[in-house]
Amino acid sequence: MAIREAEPVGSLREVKEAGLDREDLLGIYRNMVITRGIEERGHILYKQGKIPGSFYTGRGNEASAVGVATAMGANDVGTPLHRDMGVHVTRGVEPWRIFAQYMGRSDGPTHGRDGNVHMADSNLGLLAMVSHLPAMLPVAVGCALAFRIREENRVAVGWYGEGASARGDAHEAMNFAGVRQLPVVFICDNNQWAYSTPTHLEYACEHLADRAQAYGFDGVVVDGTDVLAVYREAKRAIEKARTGGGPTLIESLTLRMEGHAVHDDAFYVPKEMFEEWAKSDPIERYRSWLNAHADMTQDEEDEILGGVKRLLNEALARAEESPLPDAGKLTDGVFATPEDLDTPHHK
Amino acid sequence: MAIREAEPVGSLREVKEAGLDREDLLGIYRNMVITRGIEERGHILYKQGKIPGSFYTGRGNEASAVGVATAMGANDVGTPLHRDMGVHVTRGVEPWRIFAQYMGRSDGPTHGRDGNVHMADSNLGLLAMVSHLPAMLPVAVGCALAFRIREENRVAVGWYGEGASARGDAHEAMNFAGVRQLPVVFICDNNQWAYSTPTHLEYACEHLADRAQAYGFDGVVVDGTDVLAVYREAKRAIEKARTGGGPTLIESLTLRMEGHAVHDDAFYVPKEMFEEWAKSDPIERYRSWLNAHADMTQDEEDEILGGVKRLLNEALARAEESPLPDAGKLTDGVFATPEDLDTPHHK
Amino acid sequence: MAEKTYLQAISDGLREEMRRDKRVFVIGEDVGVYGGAFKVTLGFQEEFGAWRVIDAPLSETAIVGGCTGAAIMGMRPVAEMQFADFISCAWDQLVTVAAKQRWRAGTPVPITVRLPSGGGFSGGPFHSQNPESSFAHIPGLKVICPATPEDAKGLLASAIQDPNPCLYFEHKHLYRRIKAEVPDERYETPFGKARVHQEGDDLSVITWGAMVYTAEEAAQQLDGDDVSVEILDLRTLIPWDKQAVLESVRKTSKVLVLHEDTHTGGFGGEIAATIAEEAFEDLDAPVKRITAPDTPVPFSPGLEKAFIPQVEDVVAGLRDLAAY
Amino acid sequence: MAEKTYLQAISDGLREEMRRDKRVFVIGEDVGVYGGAFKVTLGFQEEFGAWRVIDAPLSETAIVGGCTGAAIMGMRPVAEMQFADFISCAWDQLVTVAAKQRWRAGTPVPITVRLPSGGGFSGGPFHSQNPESSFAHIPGLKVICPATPEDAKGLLASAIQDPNPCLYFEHKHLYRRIKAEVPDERYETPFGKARVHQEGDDLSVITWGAMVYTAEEAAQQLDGDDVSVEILDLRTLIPWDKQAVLESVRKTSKVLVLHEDTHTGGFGGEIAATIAEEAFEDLDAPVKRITAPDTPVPFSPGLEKAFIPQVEDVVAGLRDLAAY
Ligand SMILES: Cc1ncc(C[n+]2csc(CCOP(=O)(O)OP(=O)(O)O)c2C)c(N)n1
Ligand SMILES: Cc1ncc(C[n+]2csc(CCOP(=O)(O)OP(=O)(O)O)c2C)c(N)n1
Ligand SMILES: [Mg+2]
Ligand SMILES: [Mg+2]
Repeated sequence: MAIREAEPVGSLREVKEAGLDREDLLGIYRNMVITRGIEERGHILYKQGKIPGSFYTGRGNEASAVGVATAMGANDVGTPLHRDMGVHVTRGVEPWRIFAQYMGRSDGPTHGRDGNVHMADSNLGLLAMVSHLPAMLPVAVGCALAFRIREENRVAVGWYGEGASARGDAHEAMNFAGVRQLPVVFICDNNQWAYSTPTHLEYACEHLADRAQAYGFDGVVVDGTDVLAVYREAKRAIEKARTGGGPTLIESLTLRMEGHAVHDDAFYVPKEMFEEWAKSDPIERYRSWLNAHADMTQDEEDEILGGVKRLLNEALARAEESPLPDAGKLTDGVFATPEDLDTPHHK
Repeated sequence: MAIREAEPVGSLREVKEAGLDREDLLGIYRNMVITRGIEERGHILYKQGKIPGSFYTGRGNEASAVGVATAMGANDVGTPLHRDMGVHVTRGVEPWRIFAQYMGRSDGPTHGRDGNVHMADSNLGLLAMVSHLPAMLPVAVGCALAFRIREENRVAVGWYGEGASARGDAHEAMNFAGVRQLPVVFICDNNQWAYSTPTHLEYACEHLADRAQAYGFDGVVVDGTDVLAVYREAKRAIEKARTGGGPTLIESLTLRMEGHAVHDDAFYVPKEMFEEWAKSDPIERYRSWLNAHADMTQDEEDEILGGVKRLLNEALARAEESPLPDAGKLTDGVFATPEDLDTPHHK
Repeated sequence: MAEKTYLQAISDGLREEMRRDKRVFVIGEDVGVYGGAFKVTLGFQEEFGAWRVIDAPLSETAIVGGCTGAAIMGMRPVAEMQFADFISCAWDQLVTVAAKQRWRAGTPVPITVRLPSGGGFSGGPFHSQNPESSFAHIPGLKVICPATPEDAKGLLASAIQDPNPCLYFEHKHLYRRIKAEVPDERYETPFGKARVHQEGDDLSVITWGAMVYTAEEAAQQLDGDDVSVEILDLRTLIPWDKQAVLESVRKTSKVLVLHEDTHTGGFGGEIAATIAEEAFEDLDAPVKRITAPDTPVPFSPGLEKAFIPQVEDVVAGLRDLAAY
Repeated sequence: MAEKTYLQAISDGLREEMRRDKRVFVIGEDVGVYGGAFKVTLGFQEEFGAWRVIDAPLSETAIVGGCTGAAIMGMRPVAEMQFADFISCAWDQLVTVAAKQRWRAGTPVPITVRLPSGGGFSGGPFHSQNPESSFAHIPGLKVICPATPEDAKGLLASAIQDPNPCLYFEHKHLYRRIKAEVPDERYETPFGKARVHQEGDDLSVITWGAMVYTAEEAAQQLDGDDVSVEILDLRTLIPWDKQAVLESVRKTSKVLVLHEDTHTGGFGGEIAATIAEEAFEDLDAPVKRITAPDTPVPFSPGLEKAFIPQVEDVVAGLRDLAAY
């Protein structure tokens, strides 16, 4: 039971060993660009008054989210949070549906009933987050429990922030997962702030990954701006869980590069901290790596960026055409009917 | 931040260093004998049908409870649980009031409103437990917070069982206490069973004291049948907390020597386990120590045992005279009035 | 048909569901080797194994949250709270996650939480509560309160097969005290259909759980008074059978709502308010409520008796109503 | 007297209590440097220091449980929930420990929990709830729901000095929208005394919080109808001013109970049931309830509008009543 600090990823060879070919590598880049693009466009929509309520982004967390999601198998499931847009993108949620979600339209995954990243497509193996942090961790553990009972080779991935690590749900989930050695991987997105609260007011150990010891499984700290290192660690942990090796806690270190939400200018974050972390912007960092190690050409890059631009333009247009939800149906579906169980899981 | 396994106490000198003179040592013995006596008599009362509801004892935990309580200062406070009768006894709750509590009479600390060890005399610095485990830990931390805010040299002691360690309240309490380095000591009464559930189904680390690391403070494992070792460790931890050194987690190892409650014959506990632990019965063990190291004479011992017998006989008689509560007053005091604040704390 | 206690009916019903549906598993504190605090799952672990009868750590949030996840993955979890009182430790998982997930995200959460509830044996403030009203206020949760062995079995089967989070309150005071015929075959008792425990013409008592028997005894004591009392056992609070209640009120024009939970904000208020709104013109007397007073549940037997509505309280209430 | 927003009145009132009573401290997530999610405690940490304005970890249970312990040790803690919705994570501490401690063990727990609640700004299911009814059912908790800046200040002072656990629901939709004169000096607004927001003779509206203004607008729209509407603002739900409600009903004989929380099991049921029981003979029409429907709070503006009772809903309800 050792807490490990993961090495950065150096070479293409290393990455190949971890199971990624060149096409995968470019796909990861594309997913990161889409992720940031969705949130940047969302921000504009918000300023245009087209997004009701509040608005959150995960800038700085693209590598972490996409890296983990890339490591997940098709039948694995996960409970991503408000900084993990990259998970939805990587699992294949179409961007226009996300814009529709932002704007409260009927084609968003929650059909205008919930907003922001409070959504998921359960057909893609994702469970919609609730605001209450980290209430989805026990739920992720429950998914793993189902896999264990049925002896399926599937893994559940549960996300939480370093701030949310203070809540009892994190403890109960990890303790139970450890006792039963369930196939679950915990991803702690440690972006160093919980709203305005710095880490030393949230926890008093050095690394949150240290806590894995308290629950009888492995912990590892990874640089969350290094998408390939995140991928490698997530892959290891997921395959370990899949083969009966029990849970892993991965602490992914980043900085939240914007305010908590759109209304927050993050005045409390030291400027130098932003400057320092801006140097390891996950997308820039990965782009350089692709140039240096995977010979990504300018043409390839342009094609990706251009393609993403088109995708998002079309997505926006399509989302704006999505109708507002019908208020007459407000009270439908408070309770499920047997037909609702017609999902891949309930067969 | 090291997890320590505490040495047993060997000599009188060692104990003197820890602040106990010979009179104290005999007093500890007396308190342990009273504690067991109360619970044994309670059991008889129960069989006689004089105690309504259920009935719990802390047999095997007398050293742990009395040891910690002896280490507490007069102004310190604590939240003992259902195995910690020795804490009430040591802090000076009169046995007749405990019998009255058992029997639901109006002179019990809760005046018949609650039963069992769900009671406390707040004038003696104790807070009445609730059933929900370990909900009193955040409360104990809150007491410590008050002491810290007012810069008082007081310490709060919070008890919990190894089973209850699995609940979120334990985590939130310890995390907050660690972050703020509050003057609180956590006592984990690890009696190896949570009702019928063995430790390996409750947690997956070696010692629960290991978890102190996760919260940024010290942990220590002590043999809970060695009253002097418990005392010494509690004293160290309490004085450390008092002088600004922050929390400590003490895991006190014992075996629950009876069923969970009176209705439970503990069939699930291996017989050998009981036999093994019976050899280190806390009272027997301490009596031998007193004989060997403190020259306790037969006369002294007889006096103590005889005195306790008389005390408990009188207590029983007095408790049985205590009237049943007046049902007409059932609804009084759901809400406090300003006069209720006329306590040492609210001056 | 065989005569069974309420407890045995629950136990047999649960075993039957586990035998016929592999998705059903049981999780809770001490449900395995020990068979649960009330022995409902005695012998289950031997029959179904340690992964379908799971001894959980003392972690109500992990239990309920875990059931939610497993249910979304297609299982039919049945969680046991050791006492209903401890469900307060999983409140957030129920109201925040389980209750809202279908409506928000389209994901049904078919879990059943078994809740040994109610007083009458000096369990004190933390082993005697009837927290059904708290949950009945949360959209998305179903609330089930069987009073008879037959219903206990049939409603449990319905709860387990229902695609929603179901809170199944089993009244501890009925466990061994109430014995009745229970059909041998499997059946599901539908939610939202009240049961006429006793027909009558002059007064209606609307109640559930252990209070059904208190009402029955009270009605018997009124035999000499020449008033006939109808007793409606709601069986489920969410959904509750408004139609049956309104019909009974239309017939009798006088109604007593009776529950063991405390008064203010108790579910009796919802029922009384609904009657007052929708059967206003049928009423010949104010809708009366008899409930526990607004205190925690007391330990000492005399106090507990003063807390839980007693037969004589109901007799007095019915006489008041009859005389109105 | 100065004109202040509801938010400013809360902030000023809290600062004043902290200045005059050293036992008062504030604890919550981001209440320090950031001044709280809604800036109620902006500048407080500079004035009172980091040990009286405590940035807590994301731990509602530790916050509320911690306040309980500190209160028993003689402090007067004021906890801030970032949104009222998150109090579900401290449910057990409130109902199990804080609510019952005085009655069981004689230990008062003088804590105040500030709860920014209510919808109207597309906060969605988890940032818009009105959970006051859930707590109003638990004996031992006081429930406070100010509607005006003046009451916001005075009721906060009372809550902080009250020897009981007080849940202080501050409605977010009133924060900056409602502005009114607030006395400069310190004062305590008593609990359990309703405020006549507007006198009237024909219909009574019983309500609280943001719905007071919805009722007011609705009453204005009835001006041409020649019916005069009395609006009673309960101000506190526990204790609630039954006397004032019954008096108003006696005067008007027709009553509408209005709240923003969901219908079934909402506190409106308690009020309506009480009226139906205790003012039965004074009623000329059924007691009507207008509430949110039984769903979570929706995000999309059109849905939210359909969820929160609107002026036109109240107008229609009042017209129905008037015509009865
Ligand atoms: C139980 C709970 N309490 C309070 C909040 C309000 N809140 C939303 S995000 C947040 C900070 C979360 O910090 P962290 O877990 O580090 O995640 P991050 O936002 O930094 O990704 C808070 C306090 C919440 N969502 N849930
Ligand atoms: C939150 C909660 N859930 C369930 C229970 C029921 N219960 C009472 S004692 C107990 C076992 C406690 O084990 P442990 O913490 O080890 O304490 P011990 O009784 O062994 O001293 C359980 C499950 C409870 N009291 N509180
Ligand atoms: Mg963070
Ligand atoms: Mg134990």
